[in-house]
Amino acid sequence: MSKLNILFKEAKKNKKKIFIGFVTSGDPNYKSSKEIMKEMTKSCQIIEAGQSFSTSTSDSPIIMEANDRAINSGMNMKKTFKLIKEVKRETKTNTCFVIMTYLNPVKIFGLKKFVNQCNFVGIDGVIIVDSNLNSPEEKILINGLSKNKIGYVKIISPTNDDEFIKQSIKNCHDSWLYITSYYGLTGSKNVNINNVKAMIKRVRKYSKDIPVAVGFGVKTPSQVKQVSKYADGVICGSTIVNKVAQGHKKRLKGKKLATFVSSYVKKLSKGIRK
Amino acid sequence: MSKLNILFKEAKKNKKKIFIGFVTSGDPNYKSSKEIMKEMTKSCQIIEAGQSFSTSTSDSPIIMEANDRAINSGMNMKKTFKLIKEVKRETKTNTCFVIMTYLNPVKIFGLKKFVNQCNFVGIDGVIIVDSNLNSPEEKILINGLSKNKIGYVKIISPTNDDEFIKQSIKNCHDSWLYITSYYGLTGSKNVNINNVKAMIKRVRKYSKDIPVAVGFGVKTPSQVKQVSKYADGVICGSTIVNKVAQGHKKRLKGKKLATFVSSYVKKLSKGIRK
Amino acid sequence: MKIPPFKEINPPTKDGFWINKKTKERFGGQYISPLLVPNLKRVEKGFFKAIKDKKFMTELNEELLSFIGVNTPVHFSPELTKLAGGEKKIGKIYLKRTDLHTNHSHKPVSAYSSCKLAKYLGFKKILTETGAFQNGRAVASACAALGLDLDIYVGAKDAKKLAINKDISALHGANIIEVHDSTKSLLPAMAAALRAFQSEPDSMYVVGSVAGPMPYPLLVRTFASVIGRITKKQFKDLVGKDPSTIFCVCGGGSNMLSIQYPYLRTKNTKLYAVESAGKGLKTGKHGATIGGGGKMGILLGMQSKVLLAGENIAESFTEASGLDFSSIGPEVAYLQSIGRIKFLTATDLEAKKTFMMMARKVGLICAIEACYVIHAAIKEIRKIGKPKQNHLIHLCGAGEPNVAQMMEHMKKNK
Amino acid sequence: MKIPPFKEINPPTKDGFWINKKTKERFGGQYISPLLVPNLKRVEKGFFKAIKDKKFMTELNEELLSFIGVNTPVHFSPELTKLAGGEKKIGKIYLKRTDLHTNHSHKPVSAYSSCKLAKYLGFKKILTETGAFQNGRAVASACAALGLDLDIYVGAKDAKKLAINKDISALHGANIIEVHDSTKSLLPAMAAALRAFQSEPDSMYVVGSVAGPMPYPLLVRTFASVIGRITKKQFKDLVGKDPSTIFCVCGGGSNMLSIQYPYLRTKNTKLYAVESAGKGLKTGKHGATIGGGGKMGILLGMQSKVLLAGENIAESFTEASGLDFSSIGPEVAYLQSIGRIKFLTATDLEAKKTFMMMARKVGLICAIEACYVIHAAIKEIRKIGKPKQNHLIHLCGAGEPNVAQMMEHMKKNK
Ligand SMILES: Cc1ncc(COP(=O)(O)O)c(C=O)c1O
Ligand SMILES: Cc1ncc(COP(=O)(O)O)c(C=O)c1O
Repeated sequence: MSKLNILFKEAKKNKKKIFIGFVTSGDPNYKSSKEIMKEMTKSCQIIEAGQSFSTSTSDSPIIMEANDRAINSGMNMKKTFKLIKEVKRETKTNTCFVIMTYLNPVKIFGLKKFVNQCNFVGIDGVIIVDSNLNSPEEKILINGLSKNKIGYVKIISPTNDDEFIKQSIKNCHDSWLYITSYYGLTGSKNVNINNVKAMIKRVRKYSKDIPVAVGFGVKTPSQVKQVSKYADGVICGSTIVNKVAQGHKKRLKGKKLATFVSSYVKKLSKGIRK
Repeated sequence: MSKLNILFKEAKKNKKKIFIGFVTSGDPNYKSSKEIMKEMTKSCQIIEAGQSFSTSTSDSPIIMEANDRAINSGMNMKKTFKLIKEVKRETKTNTCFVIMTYLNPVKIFGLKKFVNQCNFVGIDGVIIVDSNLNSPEEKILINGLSKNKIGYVKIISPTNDDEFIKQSIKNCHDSWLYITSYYGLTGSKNVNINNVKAMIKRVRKYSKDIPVAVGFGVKTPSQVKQVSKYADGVICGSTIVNKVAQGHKKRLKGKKLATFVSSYVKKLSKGIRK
Repeated sequence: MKIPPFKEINPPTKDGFWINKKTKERFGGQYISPLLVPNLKRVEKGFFKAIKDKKFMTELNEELLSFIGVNTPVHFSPELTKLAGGEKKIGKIYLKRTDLHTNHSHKPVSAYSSCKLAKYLGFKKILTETGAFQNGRAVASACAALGLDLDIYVGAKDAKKLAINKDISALHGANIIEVHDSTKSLLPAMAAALRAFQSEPDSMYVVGSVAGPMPYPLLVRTFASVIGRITKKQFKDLVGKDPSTIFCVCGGGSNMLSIQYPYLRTKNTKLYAVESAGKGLKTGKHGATIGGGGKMGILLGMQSKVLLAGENIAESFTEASGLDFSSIGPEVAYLQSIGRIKFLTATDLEAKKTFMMMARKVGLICAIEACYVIHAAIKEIRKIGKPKQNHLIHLCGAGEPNVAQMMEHMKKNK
Repeated sequence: MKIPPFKEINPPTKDGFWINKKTKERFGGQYISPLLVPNLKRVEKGFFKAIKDKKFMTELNEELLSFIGVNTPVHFSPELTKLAGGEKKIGKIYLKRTDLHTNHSHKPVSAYSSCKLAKYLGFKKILTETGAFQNGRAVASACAALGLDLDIYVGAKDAKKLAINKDISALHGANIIEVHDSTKSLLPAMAAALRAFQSEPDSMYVVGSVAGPMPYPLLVRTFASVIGRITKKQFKDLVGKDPSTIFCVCGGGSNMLSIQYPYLRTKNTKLYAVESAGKGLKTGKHGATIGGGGKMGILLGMQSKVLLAGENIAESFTEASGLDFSSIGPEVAYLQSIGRIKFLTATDLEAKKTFMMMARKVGLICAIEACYVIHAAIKEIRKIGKPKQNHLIHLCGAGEPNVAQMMEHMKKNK
């Protein structure tokens, strides 16, 4: 069983929900980003570290700007592995790390090398936004990752048909199914609870036990709470990245920026325990 | 017999040549132009008064500019008649007056009214640059003018064929045939004596006695002299108009401008008597 | 596609006049200095020789089809039909898409043909005039293609205006000469070109419209009529009969005769011309020779209707530089005088509104000149108000040169 | 004139890949967020339904012939033939005159067809991206004609450049949205349009080239191939056989496939693509995906050859804004990889010199994009150096948008 499997299983047993925080890796730069993630380990059970891609086709303007900051500061896949490795070593945290990215950076890094590095660094899961369910790349990744007990997350959204959902559940391995709460871009609207309920119902037709986590538009502790009533996990993304941007604009750096961001993340995460 | 007929006949008998000075009527304005013409009567046996047309199709830039000055000062056909009438009255001169213009101003003034005015003012001849040899307007003018013993001048140039020359001689009435010394615009080159000789020879094939006067490019007393060896009359135009422009640029006005111009005209006219 | 051959169906007299038998008015002729007579004779003789020369005409027609692309579409316009009141009320409106030519107007047809004639006759250089460089550009392109030198005469005031077609003329290698006489606009530029023609025996003058001394009005409309000859065939193929009406804009009259000429003897086809009423006929600031009460006059070697200012030619005012001309071609003036062509007007503002309508509702960027005719045509078609009619509007040019002026209009009218 | 029907002769796999059997490289696919999957499915299903719908296709073809004017000439170019060495040495060079379309390039064909499809499928609004507003203008014109709303995404850097086609897009009523991400140029604008597609279920995305996720590469080349289908017939009619070579410029590949697609299985016709070598391949400042050593990558929903900068997409550099793209369409990349299409390059300077040559010697103002292909074609044709060949060059656009840049070049090189 993967670490993510165990995490969700334990939570279920204890009727608890998982808080997942997304942050762009290397935003605004390597050093500050490392401090931010280190602080975030204190309130997130899972950290999604976004590895930027300049031509991303699915991010909100907030995350697009974070991508630009990270890329301009020289971030790349290799450095993201290094960063997470250092965070893990320096915090000795139990928090799971998931890399969220696009297929091009992975492909250019090398599919196999990517899997190996994940294994070596101790990455717990991978989300590749634009990986096609039927593509050969997807097969290679699923194979490689599950051999190493690393989770592979798939995203579904309200307009996807049942066929797509079924296939996504199939491609999901040792992790959770990522449900977007609405049709649109990350962070562009507020979470849609009706959608969430309906989506989970649809998922449950095909799988009784796959963990589901919900993201897109979850921006306040009370929204976190609301979502956590139905989902196994709650994902906050743009709202955290926005906080990084705010701190960056105030010229906060390193530890100070990290505290600024993580105190906000902590508030969000408390929604789950209320 | 017209006054022009008599002038050329007498000159021939006395083996003398006629000096013809062209000046734009109303250039730079009515008053100064009147003074210029008054002074010019002292050295010109014939004054060609150019009535401006804004869209003239055959004048050199020098005369185009004079046209603009005259039109902008408010000159028109009616005022030209008045101007010449006043010059004649105030100088009691023997000099002949010829109006040179384009067909549009004459047509708009009225062909018949034009003939009547010429008669009333005592105009001795008319040149209409763009009057077509075969046009009904030409017929009306020839008829009207010759009834009143007013001369009608036609222009020919080196590239016209014999048919055209024959017809031009026919349409010439009580006046002279105007030979351009070269193919081009007034004042744009220097007189071409070989052309002059050849042209006169061609004319003589069809008429033993029609007076011929030569213009285009006659700019110095010695050129006047040269041309006068072959032609019955010599026409200076652009070079005189250029003098008006020079005086005007020096801000000379009225009598002063007139003296400036006419002392130059006098020099030119002496070429004929040398 | 073969270009239907030319047939002379409205010949002038031997002396080059179209004569209104009732009023005795004579239109056309050759009112020029004797120095120009041989040049014009050379062009006239050459022209009549060329149009009888099978090899010349075959080559010319092939090049018009390929290089200029004269086989442009005639098509039904659902949008304009709807705008005019719908098919049940007014029949159908069709467009002839002359905007799709190389150089984007009707001018290239006569420009290329005239330059081809010049080459055929052994001339080495072309002289022409232009107002807004529509004709300048068309002739420049033809001269580049045919290897002829070119002097373009343009009024100094016009030359100062920013104009994409001016730059394009320069890119084609044309020599641009500014004219500082008189109003420094199109009329003195035409006069200057004619004067240059008188000085340069190895150059041929090319006129931008159906104006000037004979043989030019005849030559230009004969060459330009390729457009109408093709249109007549296209329209018959498409609709099954000739159009009920044909609407064209009229500056000098070349785009009008280019399409209307082959219909002059087509009894059931009513012909319309639209002039620019500028800021309004009553303001005196317009370019409407007929609509503004032009009189018979003689200018630029021809006798025709003219807007006069005393004994001189009046300045015309319109925001459509292609219509900024104080006279009209003699054959057009004749056809108007005998009642064959009915004249209408549209103001500058109406044309600009029509430009926006065409951009927004039809998806076309039309030459502003064409917008006068579209506006007036829709108004007149509504007035006719009969079903089963087939109306044809000549979309005589594309609107790239008008973009700056229209952006200003759009900003002002937000 | 009837448009020859479309035949699928280079189908991708069911999953939307063109696969090189030797190298196992896969081109195309649909690499997009799951949120986009239903939108693309709707377009894909609709597209296959539409191209089998006789009424839709008949109407579309009629409108392409009339509104866009796709029946443009193919003609012999004596000047280029001479320049390349003369008929005895190299055979004959022909031009396909796509510059004569409404909106003056090949883009309007697929733009209009795509918008027509959108309307057929019940979409109310179009989303598209543009670099230099060639595609923006083409889509804006189509949307105006079809009554659809339009958002055009353009990089903030590109939007600042003066561009007549930008103004024309605005005149057509398009809503222009500036994109401030990344390089603020075409790539992020495409990504932004794709993202908007993900947010607006009632809008349809229209791509400006044969790129993007499936079905776009297929859809665009199928629609665009109207140009080649007509050309194939025209060329046979004119010359009696298929061309020996066809030369096209390649930014994304739409003008290339538009004409070369119907020849993919024509054994005796060699196909060439010309990329922009910018300031020179060695300088790194270029837009040559193949010539500059592009690698397989995944971007904008497709797998294809890409110029990479680490794990990201490299910026391309060229003075031809239509070629400023760091990738090429997947089908084009596939055809290159199997050796069906040979790639060449020309530098910006060579293109500008060719622009001047075309203006001066041929009389045409060509899109700067077309000048790369003309330069490289003449060089290659000289190299081939065989008589009795019939070479075809795709003149894919008119050069009005390049006039300002060329005037500067002319002044500098006086
Ligand atoms: C597009 C267009 N239409 C019309 C005209 C007016 O000329 P004409 O009346 O000779 O057709 C011009 C002149 O430049 C023009 O460019
Ligand atoms: C005239 C012209 N040619 C070529 C291109 C390049 O596009 P593609 O390679 O898709 O034909 C463009 C793009 O804007 C263009 O405008």
